[in-house]
Amino acid sequence: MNWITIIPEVIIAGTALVIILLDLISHKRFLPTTVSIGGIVVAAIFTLTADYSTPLTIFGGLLTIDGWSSFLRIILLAVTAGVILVSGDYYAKLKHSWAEYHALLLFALTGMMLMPSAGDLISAFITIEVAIIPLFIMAGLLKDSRSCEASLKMMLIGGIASAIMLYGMAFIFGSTANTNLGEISLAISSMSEVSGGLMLGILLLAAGFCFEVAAIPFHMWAPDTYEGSPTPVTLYLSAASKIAGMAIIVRVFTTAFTNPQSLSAEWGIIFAAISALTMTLGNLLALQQTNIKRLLAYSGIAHTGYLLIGIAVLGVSQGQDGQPTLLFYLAAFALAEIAVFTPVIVITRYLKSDETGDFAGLGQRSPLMSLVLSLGLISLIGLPPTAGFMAKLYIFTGAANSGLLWLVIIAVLNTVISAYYYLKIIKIIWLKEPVYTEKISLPLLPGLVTILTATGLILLGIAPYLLIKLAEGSVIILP
Amino acid sequence: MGILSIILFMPVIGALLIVLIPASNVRLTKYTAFVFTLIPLMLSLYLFGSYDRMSGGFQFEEFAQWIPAINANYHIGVDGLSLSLVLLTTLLSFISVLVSWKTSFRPRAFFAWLLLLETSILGVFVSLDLLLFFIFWEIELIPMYFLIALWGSGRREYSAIKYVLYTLFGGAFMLAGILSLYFTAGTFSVVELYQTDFSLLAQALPLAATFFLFFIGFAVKLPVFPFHTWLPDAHTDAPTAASIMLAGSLIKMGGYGMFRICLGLFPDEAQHYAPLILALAVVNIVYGGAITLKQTDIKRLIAYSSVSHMGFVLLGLFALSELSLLGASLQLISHGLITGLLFAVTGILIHNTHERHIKKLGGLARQVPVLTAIFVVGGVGAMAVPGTSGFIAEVTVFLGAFSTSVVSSAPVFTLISLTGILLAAAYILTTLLKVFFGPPKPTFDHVHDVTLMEKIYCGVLVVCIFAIGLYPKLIIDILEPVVASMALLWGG
Amino acid sequence: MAPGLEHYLILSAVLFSIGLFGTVVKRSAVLILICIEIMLAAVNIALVAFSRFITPVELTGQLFAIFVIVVAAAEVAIGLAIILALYRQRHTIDTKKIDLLKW
Amino acid sequence: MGLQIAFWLLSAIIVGSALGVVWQINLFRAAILLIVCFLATAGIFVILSADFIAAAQVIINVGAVAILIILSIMLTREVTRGSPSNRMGLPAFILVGVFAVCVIFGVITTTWSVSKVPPTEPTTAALANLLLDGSGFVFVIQLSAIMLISIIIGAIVLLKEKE
Amino acid sequence: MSNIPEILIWLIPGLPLVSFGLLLLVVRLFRNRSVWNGYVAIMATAASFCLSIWVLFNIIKSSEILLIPGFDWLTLGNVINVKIGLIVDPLTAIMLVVVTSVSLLVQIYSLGYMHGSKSFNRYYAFISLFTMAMLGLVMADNLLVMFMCWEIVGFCSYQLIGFWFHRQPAARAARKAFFITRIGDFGFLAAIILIFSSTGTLNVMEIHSMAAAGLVSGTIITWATLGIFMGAMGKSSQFPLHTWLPDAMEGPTPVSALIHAATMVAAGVFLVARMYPLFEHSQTTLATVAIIGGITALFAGTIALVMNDIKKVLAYSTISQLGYMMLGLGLGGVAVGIFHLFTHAFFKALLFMGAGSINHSTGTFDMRKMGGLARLMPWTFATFIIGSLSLAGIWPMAGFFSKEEILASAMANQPVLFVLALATAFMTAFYMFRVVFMTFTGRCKSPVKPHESGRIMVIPMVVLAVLAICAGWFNATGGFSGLLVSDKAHGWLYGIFGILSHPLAWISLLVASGGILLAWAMYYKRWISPLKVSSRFWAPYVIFSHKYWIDELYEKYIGQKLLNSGLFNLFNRFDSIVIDGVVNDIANLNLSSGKIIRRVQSGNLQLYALFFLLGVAVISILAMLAR
Repeated sequence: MNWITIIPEVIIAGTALVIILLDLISHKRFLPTTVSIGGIVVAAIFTLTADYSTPLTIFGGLLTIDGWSSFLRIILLAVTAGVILVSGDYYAKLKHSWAEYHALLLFALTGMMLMPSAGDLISAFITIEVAIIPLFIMAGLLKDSRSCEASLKMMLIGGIASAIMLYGMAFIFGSTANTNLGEISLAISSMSEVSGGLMLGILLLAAGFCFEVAAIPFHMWAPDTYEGSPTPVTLYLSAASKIAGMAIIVRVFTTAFTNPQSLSAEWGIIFAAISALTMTLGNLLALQQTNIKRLLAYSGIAHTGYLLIGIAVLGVSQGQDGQPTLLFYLAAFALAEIAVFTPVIVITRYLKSDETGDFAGLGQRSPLMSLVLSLGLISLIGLPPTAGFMAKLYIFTGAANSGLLWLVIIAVLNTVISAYYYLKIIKIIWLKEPVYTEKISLPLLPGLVTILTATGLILLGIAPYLLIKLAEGSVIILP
Repeated sequence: MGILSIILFMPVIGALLIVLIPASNVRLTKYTAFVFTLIPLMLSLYLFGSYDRMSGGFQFEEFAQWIPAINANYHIGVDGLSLSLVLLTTLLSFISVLVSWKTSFRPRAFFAWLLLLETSILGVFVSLDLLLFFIFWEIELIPMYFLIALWGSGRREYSAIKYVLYTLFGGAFMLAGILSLYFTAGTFSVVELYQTDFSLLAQALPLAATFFLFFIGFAVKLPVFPFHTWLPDAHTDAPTAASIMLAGSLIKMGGYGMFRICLGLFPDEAQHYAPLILALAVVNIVYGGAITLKQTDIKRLIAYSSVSHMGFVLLGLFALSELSLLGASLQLISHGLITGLLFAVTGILIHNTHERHIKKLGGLARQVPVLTAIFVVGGVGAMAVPGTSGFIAEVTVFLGAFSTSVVSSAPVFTLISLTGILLAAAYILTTLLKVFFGPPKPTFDHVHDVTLMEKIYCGVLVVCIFAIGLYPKLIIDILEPVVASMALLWGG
Repeated sequence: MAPGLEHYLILSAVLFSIGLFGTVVKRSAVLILICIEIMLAAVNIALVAFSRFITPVELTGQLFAIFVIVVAAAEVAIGLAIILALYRQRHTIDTKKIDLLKW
Repeated sequence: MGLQIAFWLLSAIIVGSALGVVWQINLFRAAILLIVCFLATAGIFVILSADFIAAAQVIINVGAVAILIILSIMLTREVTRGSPSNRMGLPAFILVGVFAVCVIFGVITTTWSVSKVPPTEPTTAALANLLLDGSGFVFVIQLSAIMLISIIIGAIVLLKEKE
Repeated sequence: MSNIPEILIWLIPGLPLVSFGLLLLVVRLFRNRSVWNGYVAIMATAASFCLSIWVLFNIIKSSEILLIPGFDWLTLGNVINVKIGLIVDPLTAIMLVVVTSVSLLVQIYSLGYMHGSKSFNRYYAFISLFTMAMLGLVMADNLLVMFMCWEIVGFCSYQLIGFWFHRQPAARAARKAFFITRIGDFGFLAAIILIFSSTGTLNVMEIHSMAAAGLVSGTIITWATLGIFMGAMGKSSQFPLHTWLPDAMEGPTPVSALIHAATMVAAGVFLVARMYPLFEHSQTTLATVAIIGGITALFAGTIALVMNDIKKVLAYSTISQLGYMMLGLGLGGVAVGIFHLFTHAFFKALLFMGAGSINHSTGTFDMRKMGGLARLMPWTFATFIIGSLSLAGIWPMAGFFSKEEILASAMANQPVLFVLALATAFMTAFYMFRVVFMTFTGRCKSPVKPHESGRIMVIPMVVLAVLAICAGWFNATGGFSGLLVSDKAHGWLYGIFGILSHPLAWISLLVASGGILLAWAMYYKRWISPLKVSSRFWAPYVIFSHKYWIDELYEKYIGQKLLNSGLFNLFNRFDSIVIDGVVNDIANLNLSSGKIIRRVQSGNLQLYALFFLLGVAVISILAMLAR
């Protein structure tokens, strides 16, 4: 029973092992891609066919598999599939570790897929580590000095973050005598007051999580790492690992710390403050960037800020609302990131430059990619008719409903700031005259990804209820 | 799918078709744009004719569930005001296509954006659901950004981004307002909100705050001092067609929004803060007019004159009497026609002479008599000379604003804003003098006069201006039920 | 008087703080890694102390500590691998000199 | 009483050696001090009647981790250059001080629900039961295995010479 | 009155409108220069004229007021209901005849005067439109419709002054005329608004009856009438809004004759007359009207003394006479003012035509370049003399009677204004005969050989000359005051001669002859050298010839310095520096703060760690606080 419920993760981990083993036999380029896509598809089929309408607690409470888990599994699988499909362009650079790259991607995926289901501090900790350690390695896979630096920065800051998080967990454990999230919740609600030790534990834990999602001031590794990593890994970091991080924050905080109301409101407000800080500084920092990856890193940080609004809402409303909203935003964000990164990967590889200035006249050199890139950027701004608009609308609606209107106003003003730098890219693409005029061809697989994501962005922008319905069925049901 | 939806989405379909046409086939592109703006125009004329003026209210409503989770629906419909604005928009879009007939720089993209712009503006006017309204409100940014930034002139990129950021800024406040309303009343439907008594509900925000959130959102668009500085830049640097759409139809979204939401939903707040807003209106009129006098670029001059003219809209709206509301609505439509004409003819002028600086132009009346005549008509409308729609609109605003019994300070503001007419005369007469009259300059000896097509589309606008000016019943009939029911909010 | 829970916790806090301080001030990447190890050791002290005083029978804390040790070792391993890979490129592990990526 | 002496002694050694690690310029000596620190920590674990953890600490941390560190220090030839501190000592000290004070304050002011029950001893068997009796921790062990595999792959990939 | 079909009355303004439509809107009907343009306009006006005459006789016969209800035009529920309807009362009937007759004659005259001009159709189109609007103005029963016609009249004036738009002075004069009359319209519009807001109607008759019933408060009436009078001041070129009229002489002379002498400038007088029932309720306004009128009369007269341009003299004379009319209205009532309007229309139109005729043959308006034209242009000379005598107020010319009425009412009411009016009468006689002597007597200084104008120009002048003589007798029959005041006591011969039994008639004749004699002495006999006079009285001479520096005050000081480069410039700078500046500053602040903050992202890992530590420290403080 236990193992069957996590069969998608088992399949993914198994696929990773198969890839390693196959690598001993054959070094064909498409072999790892095919196998991993195959594994992902199988895992997705298993996820989709299983019924998780009632939460299943397995491994003695270490994991809770429910709608929330399965929804995020699907998102993560989809993102990973996207990353794998667009990685083909990086074959030349990653040839020496092509199979390992895929294996690591899938190992990380295993961890990430389990993160949203963590039902215990120990499993939370371990799944995070399982997810993040392959990312350290992948960031350094190019093995040049920038890539290694990216990896080192992430690893060292990540180590500090792990220690801080663990310290927080230790305090939570000490205060509640439990590591199981449900039990912790019960223990806290039976307390007469929230002690200093517990509060310290909760907030240190939050700090550790904030590293994961690159929230200010725990974000500083992110731009450097994003810039130095291979671009598909950047995409993976900014989409998948952020999504998993958000998911685990929601899981842990809603399950364990929603009672009593005062506690819930307190961390809600603290997340709100971090959110305001994150989006404002993220956007301001992005304003001056000329390196596209770095710019997207800061934009990603700003989006962390918007996502944290959802967490703040969860806190303030005691976990009542906000989960479907957050799920929708995560999906929209993932789509937009893929839509933006896929062309960026192809183009930067072709141009051998990450500078936005070199994108001049791209609209004439590769209309389809430029169109999808622009669409993705528009979605990131949050303009209709894209998924980004609906996502922001939902999240702002939720925040306004919870009395966080001040945060909404900060957020929408931030949208205005962000429009400036996103539009700057759009402007360069469409308005500047190209230096060279030969066409940039779009390879098949990334082409497929761009078209799919673009369709998804528009579809969700016009008919968001397609996903919202699903998301509403995928909330964490509190005991 | 009702007629209204067809009007609304026809341009988008046209835009998609245009994208599919090969880039080399410019003719087909143009004719597609022509057809797909002509059909909405015809249909909206049909709607205008078949609108039931006796019963008033929202008609041709269409309803479909859209996002049930937050009770947002695809709900569209028009009343007299929005139908008039729809007609104005379809007309100006059609004219914009004709105006751009000679576009040679990437015509495919140009017409596609233009058509998209039409849909987004129409969407704002027909939406009866605040969320839908907001979406169309924001969508409009993208086409306009490209139209200004790609086909514009001067500091076009600066102007385009300024326009977008300004509008987003306003939209930010508006969104907050929409959300606050939604949490107060639990619906996005304008029709339901009209029937809601907010004072009985727990409010997400104080109503006055919500009112001002909306007000700022619309004020940026209208534009109201001190949020107006995007307008001269955007209008000046936009291509002619975009200028026409901007001045003729797009900034009307602000006035329409104020009418529909600021007044319709917050009558008490509107009344309470009316003196403040009327003061802003007076600033708009006088200050805007004074600045217009100082402009040396002919397009910029017309752009600033819009600031002044939109002040009359604000004056009429917030004087809160039936007559003043009628005046404001008339002014919205009349200004759309007049400024549309002025921008169209200025576009021809700049295109033919390659000169936009007033000081360098001069004595053109002899060389381009027809163009001069058309400009004179536009100018006369802007000056509110009787016979033109501008006169009807502004006089109605004055009569209504002065005689209002709702806002006690309105008469004083009305008297001050009368000077706006003087200022308008001053800048229009001076422009005519400097650009068209006086000794002809040999440099412009070979300037072409207007072509037949230009004559036709200018002629259409001229006819509309005079038709409303001479027989205002044409449009008052359809506006009457709207303003009458609105005026009931303050006791008729 | 036998040392109570607080004593161990304070010891842990002091050790953790020293480690944290070290991560910020030591320029050598290896030493930063060492300091992280010190922090993890401090965490373990806290965990084991809690286990001893709060759940003496269930041993949850100790179980946790085992995994912490495992992860700590793993981090060191991967950390050193990264440091070595970087060293091959740059011939230094001084963080002050590792600033190609900035702004 | 003996417990008390042992605690204070070990605490002094731990803090002292940790300070030494931070203080020490010489990398090699720092690594040695780390071993001391780990050993003393193992001592603390013994006092806390966590014999298995103490053993694991000695075997894994001292026996493997510290040696690995020393090896890599040698590989990177950083010994000669030492490990100077940067100029962020003062702000770091202040912030760490704030942090420490807060934590200690929190520790002191919290009333911990200390259990009077005598601890389980020896722990090895009990832990083994916990880990492997199917209550779920097997799963965590499996995860750790995945993590270790990825580390092995990663280390190989990172340190493999480019062809 | 029921014997007049309504449709025919509608045709009076309707026919010129049709002509306008044919000429301007159906552009291809005639070629630009074709005289057929003129024929169409003339025929339309002639028909209107006939109808007007017929209406006048009917009115005289039945002495009724005919109200034609018309149709809804601007309606909104029961809030506002503007109907386009017509009033035909004696006042209107007289104005109809004045307008159509002068317009007809001017149009005929123009056929000759404008011969060979380009844009014939534009000329006649706007004349037609003007005629229509002027007729509409006098017939309208509604303030708003009146205002519309009022403005259209102004617009036509603008178009016709600037008819030769390629000439800079003409173009500038056109702008000035339109703008300054608009200042007056500001008051008119304000008055309309005020009246509407206090009575709820714009119908003239209803307003009058409400005012008569005492339903409107005195203050409102005062303000409203002052506003209306402000409008009248603008159109009728009263001090201090008079500056546009002399400049308007840049237009074609027939236009000056029609618009700037006979009809449009008199519209202000008409307006006051039309609203007289309201004015009667405010002594303040009536006094204002009289005083402004008196001042204007004297003031413009003084300037006319020293002008050398024949049209400028006539222009200032017109201003002066308009002042006279206002004086008459303010002191004596409708009949007094309108009577002078009536006679003035003919002789002033005549004088302008004469000036045009002279210009047509000499090519100049400067009197110093003329002389001795009497023999060369006998018809022009004869008619001009008649016009001048009429204007000077010599018995039995028309001007004598109307002026007499004004002087009489001034003497009865306001001695000070009477003295003013008398002085004006003296000056009028003087400057008119200064013109006559300078132009028609002495040596011919013209470089080209002057000749008499063609028949087409002379005939209208002769007709007008007859009217300039006879128009005054109309009242002497008691007809005029009978029409307006309804008093028919004496026969018409008694009227013409009996007036001489009044001592006032002799006083005014004396004064006028004095003026003529002085002019004769100075400009014909040269007994007194004009140069010596001007150097003796240099101070007034300089002031008069600089027109009291009012143009400079307006244009240079108020227009240019105070407003344009002062206030408006300030606004403009404020807008671009402060308002737009703040916006750009906010944008730049964001950009530069981005620039500063990114410095933190220095690439140094330990700085990152330090910030991490900062975050942790802050959080731990928060934890302790939140505890």
